[in-house]
Amino acid sequence: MAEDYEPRIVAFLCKWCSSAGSDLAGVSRMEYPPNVVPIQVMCSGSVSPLYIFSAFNKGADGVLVSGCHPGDCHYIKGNYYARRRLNLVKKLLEYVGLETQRFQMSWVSAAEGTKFTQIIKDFVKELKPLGPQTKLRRNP
Amino acid sequence: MELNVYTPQLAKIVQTKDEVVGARAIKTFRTEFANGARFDYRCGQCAMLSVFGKGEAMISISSSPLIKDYLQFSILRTGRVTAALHDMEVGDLIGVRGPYGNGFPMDAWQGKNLVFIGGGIGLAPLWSVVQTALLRKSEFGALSLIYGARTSKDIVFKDELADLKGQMPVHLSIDVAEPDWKEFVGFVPTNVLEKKPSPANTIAITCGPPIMIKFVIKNLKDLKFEDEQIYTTVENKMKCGIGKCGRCNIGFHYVCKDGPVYSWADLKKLPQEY
Amino acid sequence: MAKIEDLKEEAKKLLREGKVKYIIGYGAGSNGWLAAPLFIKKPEDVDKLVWDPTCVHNLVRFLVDEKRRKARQKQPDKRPVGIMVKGCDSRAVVVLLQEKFIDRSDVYILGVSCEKMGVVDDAKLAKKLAGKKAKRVEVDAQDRFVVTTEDGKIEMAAEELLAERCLECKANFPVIYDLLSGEKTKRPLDKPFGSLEKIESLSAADRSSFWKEQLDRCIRCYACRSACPMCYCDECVVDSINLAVTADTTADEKAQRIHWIQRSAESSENLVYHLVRAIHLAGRCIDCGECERACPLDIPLRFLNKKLEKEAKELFGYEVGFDPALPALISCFRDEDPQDFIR
Amino acid sequence: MKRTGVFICHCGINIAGTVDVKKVAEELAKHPSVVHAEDYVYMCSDPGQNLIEQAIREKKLDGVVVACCSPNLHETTFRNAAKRAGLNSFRCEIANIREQCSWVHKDKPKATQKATKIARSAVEKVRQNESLDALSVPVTRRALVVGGGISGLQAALDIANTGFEVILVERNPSVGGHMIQLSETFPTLDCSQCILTPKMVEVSKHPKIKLMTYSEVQDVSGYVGNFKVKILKKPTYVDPAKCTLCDECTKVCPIVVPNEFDLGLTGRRAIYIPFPQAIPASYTLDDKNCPDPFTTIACGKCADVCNPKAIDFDQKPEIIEAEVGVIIVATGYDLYDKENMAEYGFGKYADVLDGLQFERLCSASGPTMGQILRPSDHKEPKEVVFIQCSGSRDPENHCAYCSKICCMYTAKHAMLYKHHVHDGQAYIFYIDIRSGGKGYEEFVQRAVEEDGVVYLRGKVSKVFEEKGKIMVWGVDTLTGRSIEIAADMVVLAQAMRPSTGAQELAKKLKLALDKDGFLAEAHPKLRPVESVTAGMFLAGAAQAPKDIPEAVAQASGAAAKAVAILSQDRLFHSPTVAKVISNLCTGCGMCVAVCPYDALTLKDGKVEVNEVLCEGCGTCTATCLRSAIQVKNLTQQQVAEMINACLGG
Amino acid sequence: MEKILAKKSFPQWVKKLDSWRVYIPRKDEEGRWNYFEADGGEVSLDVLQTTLPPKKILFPQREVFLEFAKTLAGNRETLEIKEVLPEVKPTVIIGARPCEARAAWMLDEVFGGEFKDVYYWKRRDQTTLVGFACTTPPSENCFCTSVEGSPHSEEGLDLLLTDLGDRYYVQSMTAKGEKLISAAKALFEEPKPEAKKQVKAAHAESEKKIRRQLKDARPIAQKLKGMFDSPLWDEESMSCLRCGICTYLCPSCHCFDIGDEVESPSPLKGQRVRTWDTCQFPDFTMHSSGHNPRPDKASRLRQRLLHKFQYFIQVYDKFMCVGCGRCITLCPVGIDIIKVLDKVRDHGA
Repeated sequence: MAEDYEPRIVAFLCKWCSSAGSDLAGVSRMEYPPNVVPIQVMCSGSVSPLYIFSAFNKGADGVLVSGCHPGDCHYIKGNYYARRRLNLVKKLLEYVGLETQRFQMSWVSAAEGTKFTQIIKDFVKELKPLGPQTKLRRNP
Repeated sequence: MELNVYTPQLAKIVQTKDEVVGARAIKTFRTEFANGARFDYRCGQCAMLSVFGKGEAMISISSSPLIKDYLQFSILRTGRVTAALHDMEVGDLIGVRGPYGNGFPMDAWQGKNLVFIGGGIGLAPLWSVVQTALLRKSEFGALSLIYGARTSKDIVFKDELADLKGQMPVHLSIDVAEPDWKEFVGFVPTNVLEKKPSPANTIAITCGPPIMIKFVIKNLKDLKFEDEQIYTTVENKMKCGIGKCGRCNIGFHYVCKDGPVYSWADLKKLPQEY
Repeated sequence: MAKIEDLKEEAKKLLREGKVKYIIGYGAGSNGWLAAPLFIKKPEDVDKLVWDPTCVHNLVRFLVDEKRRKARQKQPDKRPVGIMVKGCDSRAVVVLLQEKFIDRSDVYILGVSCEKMGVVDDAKLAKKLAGKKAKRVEVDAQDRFVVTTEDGKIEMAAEELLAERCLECKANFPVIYDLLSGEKTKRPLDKPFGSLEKIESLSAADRSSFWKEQLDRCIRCYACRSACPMCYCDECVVDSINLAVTADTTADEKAQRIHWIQRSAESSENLVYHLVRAIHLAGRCIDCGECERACPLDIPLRFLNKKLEKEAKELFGYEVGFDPALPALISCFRDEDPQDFIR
Repeated sequence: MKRTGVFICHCGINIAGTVDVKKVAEELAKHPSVVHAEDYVYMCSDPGQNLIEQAIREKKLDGVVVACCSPNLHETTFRNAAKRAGLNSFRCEIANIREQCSWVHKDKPKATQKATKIARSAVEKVRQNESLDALSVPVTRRALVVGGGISGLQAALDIANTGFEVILVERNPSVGGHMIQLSETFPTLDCSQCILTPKMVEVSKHPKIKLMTYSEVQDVSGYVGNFKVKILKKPTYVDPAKCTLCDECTKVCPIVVPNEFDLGLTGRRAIYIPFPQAIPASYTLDDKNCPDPFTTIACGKCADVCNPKAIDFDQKPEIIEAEVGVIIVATGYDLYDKENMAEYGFGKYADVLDGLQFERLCSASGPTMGQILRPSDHKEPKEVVFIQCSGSRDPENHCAYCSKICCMYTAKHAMLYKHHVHDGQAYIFYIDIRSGGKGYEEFVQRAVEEDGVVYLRGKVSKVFEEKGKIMVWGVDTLTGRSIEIAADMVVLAQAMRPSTGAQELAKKLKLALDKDGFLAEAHPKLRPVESVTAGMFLAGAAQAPKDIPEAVAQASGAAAKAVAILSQDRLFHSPTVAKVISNLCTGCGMCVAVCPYDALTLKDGKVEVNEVLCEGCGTCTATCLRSAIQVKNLTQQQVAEMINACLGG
Repeated sequence: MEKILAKKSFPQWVKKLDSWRVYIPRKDEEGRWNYFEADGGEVSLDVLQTTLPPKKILFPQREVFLEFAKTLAGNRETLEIKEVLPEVKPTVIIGARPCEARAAWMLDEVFGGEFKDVYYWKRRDQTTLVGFACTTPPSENCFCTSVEGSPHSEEGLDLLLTDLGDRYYVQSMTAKGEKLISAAKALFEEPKPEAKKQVKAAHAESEKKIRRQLKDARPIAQKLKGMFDSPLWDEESMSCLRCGICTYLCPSCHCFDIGDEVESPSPLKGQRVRTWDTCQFPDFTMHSSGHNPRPDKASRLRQRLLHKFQYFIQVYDKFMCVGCGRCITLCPVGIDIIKVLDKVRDHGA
């Protein structure tokens, strides 16, 4: 794969934990690759499978959904529904041959700026060797 | 080069006017072709307007073909394309192709009295005929307009209607009484019975919601209008505008191509699929 | 297969007494060997009912039509509809009840048990006959299939003709019914998801090319969702236009209709369409196989739905179609739901 | 929306140092809905805000995007600016290009590109934002405080003293909590009961406080300002109005059970008063133990001897319904279960005690009247080993967290022991000493220097009984020496756990728990006394281990928060709530099942939203198969466009 | 022009047509027939009915009409519209069934006339149809002879091949057809008189092999005019699933949708495309107000049948049905157009 290939990643971050965690990474001036564009949602439980399919369809090379740790959800249990729903999405995407690295989920609390940074670094690193995502992408 | 019937001409919006605001907003647009394309049409014909990225919508032309400077469309905000049109402003570009459809047989009506009966946005297609008839006033007998809308706020061409009153009898109505309303209160078909246009040497031309048309026709029949004296327009979902895509047909007629103007004598022979 | 004489008797009685509006059952088809849906309004037509392994259709789909019809009528006839259901179809009824799409009093369920049999797979039959056309398919006393073609009769073992889903059926008898014809016998089942192994064992790249090849054929005729009793939405999220429009629908709502995918039958759009359909059927598909059967291009759609059925079972211990009181798969969770995939 | 304005903040060089703000403005200007794009050095400054207001007025903007720092910081600032210029505040959105972009990247072109995408995504969102007004609801001016320990008492008093009514619910027969069991408190060595009982009395006599002891919260519904609670009042079978506290009943009661107040070091009768200063001062007939579960016969002897006829066997549990505007949860803690500390012989050897038991031994009102004696043989222990972090700070086997107060109370215990037994020796095994707090470090020093307490840094490896002694083996990690102590008594500083039943209560109140089971606060730093549910507040050790002053401080904080709500005429609630697109809804009820706030109900086959209950989390949106339920101003249509914007260009 | 082509020379002939894009039916591994672009591999005409008719070659399911893009030149925004006409390479469809070619002959009417559809004609003008007479009916539901067609009809065809055992009898109807013969002149022989007799006999025989029949199609067309409001449509459509199989797979159905596909909203870039559409989908005729002139399955089934058996005849004096039987074979619920029309014919009798 070309050295200068930069994967495009969409990250759905829940407002209360993961987006706050990502803010903390900023406040702490941690550094991570600029491949991820965040979309703040209220809760990981609100991330519809359609968002994930659509992101891949519109050209994402990777999609991240990040929410609060179990038990930590600002909305009590939204992340539990997300965990179940997105597990199915992941299994389905893998089943139709999408590389397993392309769709990821994480728990990042408001205090875990370091973890957020590490997740993004790892994500980009794992996506690079795969090259552009073409399977769900329209007119690649 | 062969003409591609599906390729619209670019036109610039040169004037916009809010006719009705709110949930059933209506806006009037005037457009000029960006590249000076010719566009000859007849009263009652339609044009396919494009908002690129949103799609196309068939809209009747409300200006008179005798006025060559611009095309005028009055558009009800009802779906994806019309909503996008409403968001447009002077200077924005749209696509126009057409004209489509048969139009009103104005020449065949020479020497006759014309009574226009419209409801709501249905005044738009009539407006082209009204304007043309005024410009060719000597060719026709008496002209009159019966027009109504749900509320006084839903009346289109308010200023123009005020001017029109100097040139022909204009009977307005609204469905439900309002404090400052001086004219008729009730549905348009009722107003038709009330104003009793005479069928003698008269053509009645009606446009509006299907349910209104249905009762206008019934009432005109009661006033002894013959089927051949009644003209109306039919609206159906359209995509191609040229009788190919297969959806706007009533029986073997494609409304886009063979319509939208029908005499009641012709229309009643076709399946009532509109 | 069950004998349905008692069922016919009941059907006649129901119609005679006006207890049901009409009965949805199976009748002889006019095209080849397959039975066809039959709508019976008069008791004297009850004898047209048939029950054999060619009764493949999931008639529960027509309850969706019935609901739509009722919604259009000003004063709908509120009597129930009689309906013939197999084991799989009955689970579709359970899901419709679970999702409150129908009320138990909307249906009078005439259950028929497949017992040791099931239904014929048309693709398997076509392969067996290699170009010849079957006129009839019957079952003999030894539970073997007898296929009549122009050139005579051919006998086949049941497994050779039975649909894969029948061989993987969890309960080949109705789980909900008002009248049951036949015995609640279960076929022994070693590998409930055995047919998936073929695809699961492929590498990711091979799975991708497998599905691309399959789904590239899709012409978006939507027979799959049309045949599916669970695809009862008035407006499918992948449609770019509004279908469920009422006088109250605003221009904005129509203008804001989301274009999740394009109408064009392209590789990516076809894949996304089928992914959306699969995920929306997760925990709802009862494996009646109608989508796959209806598909004119023979896309093995069942493998998509079955996969998620398997995951629901293995990850969450969820089995669909047995209990109308159960919450939907995605509207419940367990504290111990797996999260090994989460960082 | 067509007329969006985009304002890009340099934040000095915080943003402009890594993001080419001019370029972002330039790119955004190309967006079909953007009619105005500019950058400025500090958007949040007055001149910056003026720029925004001016542009809204002059260019008739119908949407504003400010690309700047995190929305957590200046969203309100800019929304107010928009509002001042006549724009609905929900038509203003923040694009976070500082914390989530300029501060985390170095490559300027790439950061600029990313900032452009983030801003574009915000434009797509704001383009479809509805103008919304905050929802408003009336307030029931009454508070519910759950838990009658020091935190609950303090919160109840603070609220009642501002003039609002309070219902204080305590599940035990008396208020007082664990604090009333303590002998002295660190670092001042005040007598715990002496400082607490005045508060208990004040609560019981306060005209604005309705005290409900021996009661439990059964059910809570409603929302901030308008909760409906059901409280179960358990029967005490004794009428406190008639009871003269003559104590005749306990003398005749044949049933003896372990005394909870003394943590089982003594027994009590089935009819009892928990401790002499109990509030309310009345007896309770414990119906778990009377009638005797084995004989199932109530002997009735107590009633026979009761002269004032205060005993009424016909009392029934009562459900009392109440309406309150706010709820403070102060359910406190319990100590880590004995069963879990078998490795230290806890529960196996009578002379291995936990901290609270030791408090009772030290207490003047305790079973030994303040004499420290071994429970096994009532002899004075000469060597006592205190073990800190018993069950705490051990993520593999027990609790991962630090129980915070043990360092201090262990020092206190050792000190008290030395004060009682002058010739005794106290050893403390510790991992490290955490003595942050006013006078705390000095207190520990005093224990070492004045009282000769021996601190041993290391973990205890084994505790076993040998010849009437409790053998404690351990290693002093400072010297590397193995240590063997033949102790007479071992006191474990057991980890603090959320009190039993707190989890159940949290479920009823729809409160979130953290991973250890303590109640979760809304924000660990900025909203430490608020729960995740609006109108519910946390106080005391229910939220995390803490000592008395901290618990009292948090209780007062929670009370202040509660009063802030109670003193409103009407409450405002975010209007970004769910809405149903009715013609798409099939009434399957999947969203109803997932709603964490019971804000959705099915009516005539369609879902309806109770906007005041809805918190706008959107879990319903992702659950609905038909996209028939959407959260206002974060609809799926908006997210779809945002996804597009994030991937384009 | 009439010629003889030895069967063994057939592959060579196909190879010689290298200046054309050649489509020919082929069977895939699963036994499904379809038209594929010839890739130099084995070719034969031993073909049963393909699932999709060759309509997709003349009238693809998706066709780009134009491309639009907004560009910003300085501060001036301009909208560029670029017409996209199909790439024009001469094309041959070999092995088209005579009925499928008849369908093209019907589509010619639809896409011709006052408003000529340049996209269709760009392809059509460049396409040569080589038919293969159905000496064995490709489907058990064939009924071409009932709708004024036959297993050897010539309408729409440029060449017709008839199987005479080891040879094909080749009839050329047009100059386009002759051009294909000239491309490999050496492979073709002049037919002997008995061959002419043989082919006549084969054609006559082939008509007898058609198994299904719709009697009195023209009178049915007349009768349909009075049956618009008949309850029959409701009864017959009860089992309809409202899928698009019958129409998408029909060689003569041609309804379409035009829509914009946006690639990038900002700056705007996208395409206007035509896609197949069908009268069987509920949204096909639905107004944006929600009003639908054909609100139910009954009215949609009626539209399909009336379009084919009444309206088209009224306008073009042709059936819009070629009798290939695909809609019967592939309907998942066994709706049988012949049975339905039988009922129309017998209605009130």
